[in-house]
Amino acid sequence: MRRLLIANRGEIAVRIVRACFDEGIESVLAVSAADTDSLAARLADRVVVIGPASASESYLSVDRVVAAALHAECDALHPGYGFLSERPELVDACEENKIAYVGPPADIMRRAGSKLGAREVAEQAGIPTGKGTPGLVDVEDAVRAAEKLDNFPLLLKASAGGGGRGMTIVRGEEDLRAGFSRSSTEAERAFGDGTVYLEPYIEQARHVEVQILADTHGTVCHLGERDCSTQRRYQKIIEEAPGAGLPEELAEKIRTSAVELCRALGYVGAGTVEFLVDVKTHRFVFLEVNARVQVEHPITEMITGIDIVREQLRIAQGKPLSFRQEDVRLDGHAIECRINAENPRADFLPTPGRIEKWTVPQGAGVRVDTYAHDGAVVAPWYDSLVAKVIVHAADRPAAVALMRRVLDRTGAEGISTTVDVHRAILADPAFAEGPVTTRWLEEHFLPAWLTQ
Amino acid sequence: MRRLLIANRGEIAVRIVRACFDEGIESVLAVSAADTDSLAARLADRVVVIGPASASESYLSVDRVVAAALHAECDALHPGYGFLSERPELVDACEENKIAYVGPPADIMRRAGSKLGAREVAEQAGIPTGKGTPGLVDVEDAVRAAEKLDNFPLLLKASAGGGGRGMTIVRGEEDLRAGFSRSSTEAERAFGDGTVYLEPYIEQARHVEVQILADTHGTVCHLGERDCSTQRRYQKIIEEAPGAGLPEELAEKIRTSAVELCRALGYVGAGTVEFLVDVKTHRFVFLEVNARVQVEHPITEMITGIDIVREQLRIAQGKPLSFRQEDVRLDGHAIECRINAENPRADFLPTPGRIEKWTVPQGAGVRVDTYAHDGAVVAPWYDSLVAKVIVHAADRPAAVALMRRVLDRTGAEGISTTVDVHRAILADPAFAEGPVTTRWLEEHFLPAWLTQ
Amino acid sequence: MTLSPADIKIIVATLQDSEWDEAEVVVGDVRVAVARNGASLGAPAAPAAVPAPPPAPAAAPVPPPPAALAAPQAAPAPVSEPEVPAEGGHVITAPSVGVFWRAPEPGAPPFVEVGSKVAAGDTIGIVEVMKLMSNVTADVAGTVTAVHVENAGAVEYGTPLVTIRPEN
Amino acid sequence: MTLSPADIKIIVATLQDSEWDEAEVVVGDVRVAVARNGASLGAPAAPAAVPAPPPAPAAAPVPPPPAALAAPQAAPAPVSEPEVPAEGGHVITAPSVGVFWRAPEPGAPPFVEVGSKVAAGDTIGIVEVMKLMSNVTADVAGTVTAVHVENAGAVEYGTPLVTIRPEN
Repeated sequence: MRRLLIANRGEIAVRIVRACFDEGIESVLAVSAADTDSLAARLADRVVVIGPASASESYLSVDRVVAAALHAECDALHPGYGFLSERPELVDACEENKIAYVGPPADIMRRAGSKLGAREVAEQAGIPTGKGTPGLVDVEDAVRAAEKLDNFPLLLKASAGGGGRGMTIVRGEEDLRAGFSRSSTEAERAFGDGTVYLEPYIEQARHVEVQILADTHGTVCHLGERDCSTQRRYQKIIEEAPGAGLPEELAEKIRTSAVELCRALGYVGAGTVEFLVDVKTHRFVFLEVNARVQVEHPITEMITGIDIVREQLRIAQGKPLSFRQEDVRLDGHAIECRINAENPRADFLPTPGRIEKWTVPQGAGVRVDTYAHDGAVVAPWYDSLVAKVIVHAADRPAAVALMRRVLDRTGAEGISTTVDVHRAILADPAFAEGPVTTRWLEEHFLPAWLTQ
Repeated sequence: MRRLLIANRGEIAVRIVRACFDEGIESVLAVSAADTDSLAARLADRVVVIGPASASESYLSVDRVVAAALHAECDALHPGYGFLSERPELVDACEENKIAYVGPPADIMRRAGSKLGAREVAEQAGIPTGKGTPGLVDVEDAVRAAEKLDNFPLLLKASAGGGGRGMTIVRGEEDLRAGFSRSSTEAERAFGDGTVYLEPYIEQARHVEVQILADTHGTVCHLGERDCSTQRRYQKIIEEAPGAGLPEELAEKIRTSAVELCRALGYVGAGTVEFLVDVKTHRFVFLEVNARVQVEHPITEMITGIDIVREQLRIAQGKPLSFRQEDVRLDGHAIECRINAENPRADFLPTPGRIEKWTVPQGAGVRVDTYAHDGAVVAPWYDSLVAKVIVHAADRPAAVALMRRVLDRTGAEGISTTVDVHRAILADPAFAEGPVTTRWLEEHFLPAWLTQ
Repeated sequence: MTLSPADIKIIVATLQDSEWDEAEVVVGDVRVAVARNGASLGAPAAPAAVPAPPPAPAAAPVPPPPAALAAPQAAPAPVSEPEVPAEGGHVITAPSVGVFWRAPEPGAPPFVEVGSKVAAGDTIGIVEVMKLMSNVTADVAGTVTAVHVENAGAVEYGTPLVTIRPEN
Repeated sequence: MTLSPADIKIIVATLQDSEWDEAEVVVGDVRVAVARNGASLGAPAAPAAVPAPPPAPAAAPVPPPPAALAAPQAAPAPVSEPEVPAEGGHVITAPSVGVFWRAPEPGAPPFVEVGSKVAAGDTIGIVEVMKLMSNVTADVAGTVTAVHVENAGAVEYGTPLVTIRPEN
């Protein structure tokens, strides 16, 4: 691997440039016309302008991204997260053009990317799943299927995609009838696949996911789990590693399940296996596989000392993982706060604009992954993530305390951000005691905070 | 220690704010009117404006600095390097006002600060010194003293201060007669003390210095040595740690000498003991003690993993060092390049101005200590150091290779800097082979480079 | 007066509820201009600093040609170094990264040469992206004064292709 | 005149209640222009980007008063919060960090009070830095309209001490 095209933008592009630098690989950044002056563009060894600001004509165009890789004579391509990162068509196109795709092969991505397909593999591997239905034909099929399941509440989910789109909690037949076509339409629009299915809804759950790295030599390792229960509208806001308060035996069972599932899938690359854990019964169920690097990968890097993006580059070159499972130690506790350019008091409306001053303290155990700097522009065409503020300390209380001190000194002048919400969350006794469940932020924290 | 006044500016102020953050101490930054918008001012917990831009009415005023500490109710003061960092009057004033001074007590600073005084202590401790003369009364005294010494060339040096001011190489009596009053006057003007003396001049020498940390409980540890031979006009340009190519036995003897000297001085705090090593004979002689943190302390931090500024704060609180001598491992090789706002092709004239874009790559083993950012101003009133680019790798060749890759991607738009010179030095075969002597840069490298 | 204060009030409120950071409404002899969020009124100058619509530097209607991009010293040799178009004249730029074809097929005469007369809507070349051919058309009528990319040359979004001196 | 003062009042009130940072309303021969939050009127050049002499912001002749300094949320309580001087008038600022003494010695009457007439060169107070007393003198003749720091108050370099309405 001599030269790699980064088919992404924002903080993850900066992150991948860094990994390329570390591995001695030339980095070429594909940018839209909106990003020619971005931090990643400044740091990359070369920049190729692929299209106008609109993502559909730039970052979402398989043709243009691959054309850029050929144009700059790249022999590899890293898709980052979001955009084209889970599109098997991009993997196919790379393969046709002899470009090493940093991620799993197309067939595995197809299998892992379908929630129903992955669930089937999980069931065969003996991993607990949500006992969900198959894909539903129509609303009557859904009503019949619901009757066969234990009881309401149920969760209506899209088989394709992620990010909570197409997801609806249904508490009775009426909800189901009302929600079915909405979910299906939303999934169709978002992912080009309107298939939806039902599974039992766990009221008090934690979102626990396992980081996997698998090389082309058949080695599959996990790097421990993350807790991403602090969510709003199924979007992660704060992530932690490891899963504090999980009994070690349970945690280990979840980690092992993730490894087994990836073995069964024949998985290659970095991936994440997501689970829900019922906080009352301590039962866990498989949710889905994310066949890419995740936004929250740095907290796992902090507690393991393993550079996940560099490992991705190694795997894509056919090299073995640089460590063995028994070398992986989960050391201390790490927390990540996603700082978004949003106005929390206006329903988290995005607030694009120019960052006049960007300030984050420097300190031991403090890491900030961002594209922000004085004068950086938060463009209105893309997502609102500005920075990931990450801390690492000896244990969860110490990490919470450190994050509070960091957030107190963090700010972006010129745009509205979610820093205030993070400060309030970190100061909340329920959060500090932890762990919270996936509904806590929306049902308990935010209603109280917004009335202050 | 609850709240600390930082009586400095630029990159070292940023560095000390960070150490305060790490130790949970509130940082208060004393600034001149020129620095109210500096990066350190932004990062510090509080800022006190002490005077106008002129250093004599701000950073060089003992009264104003102490008044600022009292004003902000600080219980400690860190002087950084330069400015007031080796002025016993500041230590006295802190003592009178019950402010913990981060550095040695006044009497030790007085003893260590006089080169003649420190040489005497060294001689008593059996540490090789330059066999120099005592302070010289007048030029005839100097001529007589020169006759008693072995032979020319000799070095005429000021007893007070540092930075090469008042220093002259004399190759015969004529040189001595011509140089004496110039050296004495220069020393008088710079340090308020015109005392000069003579010592044998080593033609082919390396500048090797040992980092010392000593607590108030009598423990004196060294953190290995640094090589600072790449100098221009006695100003360090590039520093390395450890001293590559020094026979281990010699290196260990130098380290031990430094520890013994500091024990003999009753030294407390962070300090550096400087030596010259004759590259032909491998004999070393004591030069001077610097009773403060040095610009180049980060390379020692990189190879030892010990945070020198945090240790300084611990020592000033009366705490013991956080490590023992036997814990100190010198791991790999580190290099620091001082990036100055200067025009190397105009006799290194300072080039103050606004940095429009500041770019340094991120990477493993790469550390940048700086106050620079997009839009930062290099003020014309102070020294021209903009950034310290530091790398750490497994050995010297790897560190040189990494630094070359880093410098290739480092730049400041809007002002002229010395990055180009550093790139050329790192690419020079003589430097890559190393080690070079203290005259190499000026006598060999620069003349060749400037004609290109 | 073409507008009453009450009318102006409505206009200000309308603009406020919009997403524009800068706006100007002229009705007869009345001009209402407003700005916010760092935008500034009637600032026609200063290309670097002034975002006209909010995400301006990015949104600038004419994207900077790739030649203007920062390429650090360590960068691999640039793949394409498009000529900078001569000043004056109307520049047609590439709508996408890809390969520029000057002729409809190998061996055929090029769509345009220097000196060709073109009408608005005439094809001046093709940009191919992964076998997908897109015609690039002139958006003004005039005379071709320069062709900036050779046949089969690599282009990026915004790369100048041809310059046209518009008809009066 | 195309607009009455009453019309202008309505327009200004409308703009004030709006969220615009900068606005201009021109009706015939009347132009109403307003700005706030750092926006500046009719600034045709880009304000942010142009350093006039290189180290401009720092070198600005009048240093920003300490009240304007960024104080992060976690900062300790500010030691002194000098009043912001009323607009207009000539402000005498502290020449150094230190303690402000309004009278030559304890119990003595202050050098100046609001309403005092001063000549250029008159002492208006003392700033003490570590026992070192520096007289602060008026550099214009006029009438003291405000004293901003109380006796024995802590000041920083640039802290406003008194305001003088200069004589004509």
